[in-house]
Amino acid sequence: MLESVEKKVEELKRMNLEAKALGDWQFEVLVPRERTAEILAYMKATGYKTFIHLACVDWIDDQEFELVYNLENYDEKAQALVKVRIPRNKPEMESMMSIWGLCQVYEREIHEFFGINFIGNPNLKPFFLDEWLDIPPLRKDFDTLAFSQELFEFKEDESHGIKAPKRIEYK
Amino acid sequence: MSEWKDLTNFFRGRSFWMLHYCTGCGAMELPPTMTSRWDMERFGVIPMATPRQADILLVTGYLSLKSLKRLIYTYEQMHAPKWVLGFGSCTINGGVYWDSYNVIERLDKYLPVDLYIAGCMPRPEAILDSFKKLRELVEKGEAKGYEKYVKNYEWYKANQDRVLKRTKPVLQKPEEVTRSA
Amino acid sequence: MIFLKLLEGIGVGLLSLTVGLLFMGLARKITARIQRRYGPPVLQNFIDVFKLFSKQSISHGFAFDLGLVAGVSALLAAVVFLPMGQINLFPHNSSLIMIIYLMTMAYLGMAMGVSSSGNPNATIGVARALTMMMGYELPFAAVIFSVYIFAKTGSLTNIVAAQGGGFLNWNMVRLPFGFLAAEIALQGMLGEKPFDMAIAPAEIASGPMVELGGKYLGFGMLQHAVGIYLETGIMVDLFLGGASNIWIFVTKQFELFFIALLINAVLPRFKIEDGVKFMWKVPLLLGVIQALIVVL
Amino acid sequence: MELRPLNESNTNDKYKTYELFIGPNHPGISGNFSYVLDMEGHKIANVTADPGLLHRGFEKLMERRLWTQNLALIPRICVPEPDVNEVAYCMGVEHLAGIEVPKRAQYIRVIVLEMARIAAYLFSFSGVGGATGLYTAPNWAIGDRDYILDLFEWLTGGRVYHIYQYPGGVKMDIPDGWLDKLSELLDYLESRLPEYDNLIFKNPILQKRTKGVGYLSAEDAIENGITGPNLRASGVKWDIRKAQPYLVYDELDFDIPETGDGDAFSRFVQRRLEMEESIKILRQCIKQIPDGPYREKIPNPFQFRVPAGTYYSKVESSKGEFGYFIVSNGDIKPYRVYVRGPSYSAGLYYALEAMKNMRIEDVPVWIHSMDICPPDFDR
Repeated sequence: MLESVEKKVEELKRMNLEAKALGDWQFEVLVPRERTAEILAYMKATGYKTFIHLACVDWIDDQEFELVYNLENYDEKAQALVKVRIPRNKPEMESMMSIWGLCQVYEREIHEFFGINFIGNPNLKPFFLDEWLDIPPLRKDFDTLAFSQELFEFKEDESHGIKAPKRIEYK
Repeated sequence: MSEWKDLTNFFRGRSFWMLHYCTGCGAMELPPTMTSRWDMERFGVIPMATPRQADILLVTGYLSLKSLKRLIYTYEQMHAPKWVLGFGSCTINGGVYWDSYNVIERLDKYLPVDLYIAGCMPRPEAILDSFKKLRELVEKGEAKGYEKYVKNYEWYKANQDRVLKRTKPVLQKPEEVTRSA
Repeated sequence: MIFLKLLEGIGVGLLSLTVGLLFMGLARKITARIQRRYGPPVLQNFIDVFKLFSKQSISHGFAFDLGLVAGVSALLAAVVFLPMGQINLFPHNSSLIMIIYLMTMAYLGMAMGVSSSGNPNATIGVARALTMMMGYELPFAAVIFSVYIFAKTGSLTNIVAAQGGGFLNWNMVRLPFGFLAAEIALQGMLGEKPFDMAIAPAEIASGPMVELGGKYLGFGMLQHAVGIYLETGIMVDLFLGGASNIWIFVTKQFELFFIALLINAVLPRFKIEDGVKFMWKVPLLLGVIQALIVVL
Repeated sequence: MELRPLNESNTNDKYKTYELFIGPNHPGISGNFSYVLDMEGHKIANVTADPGLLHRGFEKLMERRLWTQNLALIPRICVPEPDVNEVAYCMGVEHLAGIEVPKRAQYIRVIVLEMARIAAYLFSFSGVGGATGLYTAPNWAIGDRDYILDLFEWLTGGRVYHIYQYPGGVKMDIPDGWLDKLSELLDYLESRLPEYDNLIFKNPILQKRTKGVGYLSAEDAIENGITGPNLRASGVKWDIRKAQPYLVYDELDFDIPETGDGDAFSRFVQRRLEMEESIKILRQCIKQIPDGPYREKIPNPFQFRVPAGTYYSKVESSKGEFGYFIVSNGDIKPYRVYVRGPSYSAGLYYALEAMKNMRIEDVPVWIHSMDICPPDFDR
């Protein structure tokens, strides 16, 4: 494990945050929602300048969404995964556009795929999908197979000799 | 009159101008086909920049719903006679994306396909072979997809509208999800 | 008598179309060989034109039709006045100024036609083509000026006649700077790289041709074919001493076209302002030097 | 998108600009993707990116497939260089499952990655040619790239999609005589490099067109999440192969070339110089590759479970950092996989800023100099 990662994890622990190293050069830190902007600004000020991605995980059993801000530090060769959990029934989050302008597109994407509303983001118009009316597609309760069968109707067609592929569900 | 038709078909079959529209990942095999290794210009096939100039619409691979809309515009802008080649298994039955929410399955429900090229992805030889096969079909006067499209326009239009102009959710909502724009 | 002349005129027009399309086919073949490819059949362009005329076409209005037809017909009219070897229909009327005037008419007709299609790409392409025309017409005018002064005549027939009697009497040898300037201007006239900004596919999706399809694209190709024939033909008459028969004439044309092709294959295209700047710097300077030498 | 009526008069302020579409059906764009340009005269006033034309919902599909089944799906995320997907995904899975990869397999992976990198760089040369109108460049470069694909076909059975990596190693060992053929190919490629220099990089008109276009400073590059050769061309010496060595890159000797001007030309030259380094790496791999097993056997792939946990694995691809954020909950299928495509930030966010006040001629040059590859952000 890199020394810089070890040091940073200790430092974050002193700030009353849950932090742990994940590998040689990366660590994760769980941040409460209110402190996200503060912690991200702090991380940016301490060298984690590059915003790599913003991902979302739908923990449907916990009824929570997890937002993962991935930051990279070129000087200390370290990577940070800053995680924020928000409730699933009230999917709202502050926009981090003021820290990284790049967040705008990532937030727009997550709004489209998970239905999370980012307060303060001026442009959350549809991005990748056209005229989407169903529940956001990357949520766990969205059934893509049922959607595909319903909309595109892959029916067996004797006249063309087309058979629907055999489906095996692994349990 | 039939001699004249044969003559035009002979020339049409030897001068396919292909629309340079990379709809999917199959477009990756087009540069080798166009350039020095396989050189499809030998057979009179050259890429064209706009649909007005093109004779062939090569649908290279899967089509997302958004692309399908643009593809239909493009197809309708082309001047007859025009032909559609379905490239790769994704245009035939959805391929590896058979359960994807954004990829159409059979292309010939939305556009009249004259020829399918199987494989994921088809090799350049297969593409060249398909041009040869299409030439045979055109010379025999059998590749009439564009006439089929005009004749069965209602059917094609209904299929297109079904996937592109949705007014209500496809699946029953399990619970009410609020989502502000 | 007039009827015979008319037939001759049609014959010359067909000849120029055939030679132009053949040149285009050879151009594709030669470019392919430079690019390590096999290349299409030499007669591919005849097949393409025939196919284009057998397609259904969509018109964008009267100006669109008129402009494209005017483009081809003005160039065909200009070809009739061009002395080519023993074929010289109007030996007393082959004024260079008139031929250049008709050529400009053709390009303006094309510009009018494609602009009326309403596609912004076509409009940008036309704007670029006309800007480029301004670029190469100026050095070419300087060259023509020196040829005029040198030969003391404006008739192509007389200019050709003045160069008779061997290689050393050609204007290419006598006016070397002017020839160089005209060569560079020819590159721009033919629309070969690095001066093909008008049709740049990667930027404006083939520019003026963007809305042309079917018969209209066929007219565009024919115009290009006649254009190649006419422009190289003028150069042969001005600098390579004309020819005694049509075969030698076409061979000389092809030599000029071949050089243009080789340059075309290894250069990318200029930006429009760089292209015009280049035209107004190098060839114009050469043209002016030549004119000064001739005048003094 | 609403089209504006063409017959509206120009006096209205709203119609001072006109719309121009770069893509999806346009020879200047790389792949199926679209920029809508609001043009004011010949200058670009505003840019809108319109992605999603290649969206297939990979992240959803991966949740429905087994850990090993996904290997057939993910190469399709980045078409010019599919191997980075497989390696990054396998590295993530191996880290979570605690699988030790044999040395030989690691060398084979490096060979595959570097070959794919050379192929992708040759492809980007063709992009330079296509954008500026130098059509001899695509014809030469893609012809040469095909020799690499031939070797791939011999090694893996696939020309474009190889599906060669497997958690724990690679699927097949290197066939006899393959390494000799590879070193012959490297000699050939090296002999071609001066010709490319003469045709493309020393070409005065190409330099005139690309120098000073799309200047990107080091601060902007870091701020906007731009990685890979584009970042290095701006003068930041950051290469994951050097900084956080994965596989056996720490045993290999190579340099990171520096251009550092930050314009389109230096981005092209950066790729050209890195190609030389890749050839150097491959030569060392051919010499150093040890004998031994090529794969750590994993038990029944249909019951292959990855312990719960999260990991972000990344690979330096020809376009930048290609990352896989993998979340497992101990099931036979991934719980969530997020794919970080290297073109995302440049193509969807930075483009809108960079293209403002640019001329239409520079747009394809800019797109190809940033090597924007739409499938990796559409997913």
